[in-house]
Amino acid sequence: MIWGVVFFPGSNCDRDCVHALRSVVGHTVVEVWHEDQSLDGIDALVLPGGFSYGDYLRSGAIAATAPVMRAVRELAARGAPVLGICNGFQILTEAGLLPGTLLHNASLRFRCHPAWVRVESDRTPFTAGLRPGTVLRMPVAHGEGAYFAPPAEVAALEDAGRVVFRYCDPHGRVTPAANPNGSVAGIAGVSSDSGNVVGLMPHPERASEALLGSIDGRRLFESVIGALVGAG
Amino acid sequence: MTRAAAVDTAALTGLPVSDYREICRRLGRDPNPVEARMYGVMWSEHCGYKHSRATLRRLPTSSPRVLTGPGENAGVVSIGRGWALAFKMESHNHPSAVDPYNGAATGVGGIIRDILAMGARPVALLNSLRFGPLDDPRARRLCSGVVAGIAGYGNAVGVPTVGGELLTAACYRDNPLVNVACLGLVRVDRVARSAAEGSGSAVLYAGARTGRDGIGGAAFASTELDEGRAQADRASVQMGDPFTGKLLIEATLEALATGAVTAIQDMGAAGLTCALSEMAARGRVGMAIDLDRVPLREAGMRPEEILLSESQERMLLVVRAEEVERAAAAYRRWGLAAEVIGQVTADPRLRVTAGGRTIVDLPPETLADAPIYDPPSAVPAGLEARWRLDPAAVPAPDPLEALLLLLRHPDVASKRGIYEQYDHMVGVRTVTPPGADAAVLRLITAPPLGLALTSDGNGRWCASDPRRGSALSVIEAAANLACAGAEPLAVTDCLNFGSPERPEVFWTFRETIEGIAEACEALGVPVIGGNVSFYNEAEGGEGHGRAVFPTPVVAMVGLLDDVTRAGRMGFAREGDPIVLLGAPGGTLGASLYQHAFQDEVRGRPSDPELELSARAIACVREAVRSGLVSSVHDASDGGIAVALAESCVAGGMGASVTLPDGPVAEVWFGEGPARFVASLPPERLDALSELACRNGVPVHVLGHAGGPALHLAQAGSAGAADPIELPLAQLTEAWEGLEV
Amino acid sequence: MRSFRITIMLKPGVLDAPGQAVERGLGALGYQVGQVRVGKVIELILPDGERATADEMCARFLANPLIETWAIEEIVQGATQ
Amino acid sequence: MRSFRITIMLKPGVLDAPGQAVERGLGALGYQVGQVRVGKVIELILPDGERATADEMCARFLANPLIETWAIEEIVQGATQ
Ligand SMILES: Nc1ncnc2c1ncn2[C@@H]1O[C@H](COP(=O)(O)OP(=O)(O)O)[C@@H](O)[C@H]1O
Ligand SMILES: [Mg+2]
Repeated sequence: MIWGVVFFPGSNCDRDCVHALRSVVGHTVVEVWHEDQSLDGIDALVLPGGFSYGDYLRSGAIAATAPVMRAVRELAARGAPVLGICNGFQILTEAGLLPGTLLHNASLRFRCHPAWVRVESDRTPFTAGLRPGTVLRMPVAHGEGAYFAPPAEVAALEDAGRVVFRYCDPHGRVTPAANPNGSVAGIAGVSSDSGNVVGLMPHPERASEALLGSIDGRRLFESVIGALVGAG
Repeated sequence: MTRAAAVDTAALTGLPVSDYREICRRLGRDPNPVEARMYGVMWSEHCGYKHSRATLRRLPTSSPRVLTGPGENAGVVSIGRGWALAFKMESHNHPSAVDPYNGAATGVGGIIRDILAMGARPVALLNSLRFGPLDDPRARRLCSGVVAGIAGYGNAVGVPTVGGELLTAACYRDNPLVNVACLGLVRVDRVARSAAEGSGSAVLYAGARTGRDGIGGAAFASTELDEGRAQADRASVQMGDPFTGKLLIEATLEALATGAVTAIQDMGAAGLTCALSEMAARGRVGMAIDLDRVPLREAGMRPEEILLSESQERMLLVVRAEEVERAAAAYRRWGLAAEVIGQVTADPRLRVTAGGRTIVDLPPETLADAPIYDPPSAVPAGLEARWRLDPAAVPAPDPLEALLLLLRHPDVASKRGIYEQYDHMVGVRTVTPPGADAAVLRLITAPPLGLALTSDGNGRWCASDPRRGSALSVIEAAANLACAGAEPLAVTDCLNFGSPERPEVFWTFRETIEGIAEACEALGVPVIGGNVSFYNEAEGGEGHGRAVFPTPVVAMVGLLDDVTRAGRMGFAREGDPIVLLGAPGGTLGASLYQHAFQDEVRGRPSDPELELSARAIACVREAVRSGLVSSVHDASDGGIAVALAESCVAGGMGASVTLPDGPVAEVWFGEGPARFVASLPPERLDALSELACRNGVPVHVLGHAGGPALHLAQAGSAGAADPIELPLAQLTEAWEGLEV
Repeated sequence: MRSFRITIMLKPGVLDAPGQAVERGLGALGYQVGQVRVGKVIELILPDGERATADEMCARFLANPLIETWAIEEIVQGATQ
Repeated sequence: MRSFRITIMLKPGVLDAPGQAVERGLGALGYQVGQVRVGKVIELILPDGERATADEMCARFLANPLIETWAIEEIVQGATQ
């Protein structure tokens, strides 16, 4: 299968995602430029982390206006797997492809450390191969990662099974101490209504090799193969 | 020129009269006002190294691996398999004192561009910080601003900050030290140079536009700045833009990959003036520059403002004329400015025109090579008296209290509150994150090789005995690398001192260089670059006069042959025997213990014992590489008791230990060179003892790891301390207590 | 007890990276705009009601006098957004 | 060609972490303040001079309608800070 990784000016996990997908998972990867108009031939797409356009104004707001985003919308509408990691998650919410938004961490500090999330839904291509309740260890590294949506919207997301990941402790317990940023209901990742667009704050590409402390992140990428084959 | 005009021009330089005479001698005339300002900045201590250059020649700078030593934008060392690293450290002390956030942020941006100028991709940052005691509001404000600035720039630019230091003392209260180092990776055949070459080649300006940043300095009287606009209305500090910094990295690496670029340098201190004159002087060529072509941010900038602006995120390139569009296209693709502003000329003169008028015409080396001074040096009065220390006179609490107090001390306590604000993982190279003795990075393109990084400096030791203190700091850096299993490749240093015009300060500088040189020679490590920061003085300084402690900081990088075997510092398995490698005794002179409880530095640090230390370091490296030990950690601030506690906390288990016989405070908390606390499976004890014996390194079995608490007792009967027991939770609470 | 709105802007000549980014983003959406500057606004209630106190807070803490200027206006009841 | 100042504030009910931090910071310096809110201000020149255009830009880009409100005022020549 062929992955696309979008390079925005100011992305800084773009090369890390390419490395994880190409050299670790062993898939074909196309580097997509933010000005590209077409995503033809791409099966699944990653919007990587970083500080696109400096994250001035609001994180992800300016990237959401980039030329490539029209093609991203089309790809998403076709049902292809689209994953926004960290800044990529912020871009997807700003582009209206995912609900809610990401506020300043409650501590008002950038925080970079290992974190644990619990898989809450297997109705996305990135979690199709994982059982709900599975605990994954993946680092977080962000200053604006507190997921927020109005209470009614959060309730609707919960009901629809669109909360995909929730911060938890290593044993899978969702506690305030395990929440690194003050995210509402401990939400670490959500999906679109159709499930194929997913955003999350933790970094699976930094958790794809034992040498870096965890291989749990790789399971998100590998899950997509099964999902695509299954969808035939 | 009339006599009165000449006097005015001299004042414009802000330099001593003797320097001004030298300028006139070299030029054969008086400089015009624009030239005078250029000399003023290039011959400042910061750019010209007038007081330090002669002394710095003492440092060893070569090894078979060194591809580029000091003199370029950064040193470059071969690491094998076709790859090299570029490494450099720099200070941003004064800007950070004025504006902690922007001062520290631009320090990070600046050192990244030095590495970029070698053609290397920046892959890691270190930060070495000194503040006043953190219970002082000013020190705390400076500290949190500096850390936020480093995070703000480093995180956004996508270069991980993988390690550093934070130490506190009253002398740094008003004059903090902010030293940042950057490491980059480059293919051996792609190392870039700064010497301009090729008459007719294009001089290409690239990156951010030029504004009026950082030019409120000495050479500019406010009345002259601009008609009508008051000084107060203008920024007096530089601001960084990490977003543009990130684009500059990508665009520059693309431009260099075209092969069209023959020379490159960043525009740092003294901006365009520095880049033009150094690139031309190094290449023994001239340049003809048209200032009207420089991309500007604001209208109406005067020529001298353009020449001296320190706007950030700019590079200067020399490109073969017929290929200049290819290099420029790389920058434009990333949305950056790229303009040809002139040509290289065979005639070795720097000629600058503005509005069609020649405003500068001089030999570039007269700007680039500031005069070299030979400052007087004098042993500080009362030195030997201060070396005397009666350990019994140190008003310390009992060992248990003392240990907890030292664990809480900002110099020892976990720096988690700092390094979790830094993205230390971006780039997917970080195998050992901050928190251990040395950070470890893997080389993605050359597995299983890895690099270990550390920065170390100890102003306390150097305030007492700069020669021993600086040698001990080098030893400590190498010891930290050994704990990771790395062999030292190179050192870059940052030398922070008071005014070199005071003979006692200059003496400490010379002694420091001697100490670094001796230690580097003993270890066989070259110094491939560095930075000198003088005039670190303010009210409240407690060193000589009002100066900060003489504070050399060394950053050291080492090579791991197999990164999967990187050492770890936490005890790893219940029941593993714990051994001490190295001499058991320590000294209290100028130790953290002495200074924490006595407030002024007294006593003398121990002899670095360079031969023995080098052997101990080699022995530990070998033990880690061959997988003999399950954990190893060097004893530094706070001595062996603190090192044991740290290995407990890092490993999440207690230990039962009996320290050797001897005076309590010295044995528990004394400091000395190259001493290590290691743990290992019992069946490997013999092999380790044999390895140590072969290297002539003492080994003592102290006890074993495991259990819920640290039990510390001491051998010997008379005068030995009572055994203590500290639950792991209490140790952790003390050590993790630092809030920044 | 009076409410104030403090507007903090970068001094002229200081690099306004956020302003440049906003201009670029608006351009990408097809809006032609000029001279975009981005600043901060802080609204607060001061029990002592003294404008001079607000000014002092700006100089000491809220603004960075090296690079920023500020303006203080009183928020008159009912006239707010 | 008219200049506008756009003030963007968080909606009530959205956690204003920067506002709280400012309140704490001022408190630490000994200032008693209440109800601190931190927002953004954007000044720009609109060639078409239409307030409606500015409003549209806010809804589409400058503000996030989910969490923010905005107010637009014209900057009258001479009346600026
Ligand atoms: N300012 C800082 N930034 C990042 N990491 C830091 C900083 N200060 C200390 N650290 C990290 O904390 C750990 C302990 O530091 P230190 O006590 O100086 O180590 P050592 O005594 O082994 O030299 C190291 O991993 C170091 O990199
Ligand atoms: Mg150490």
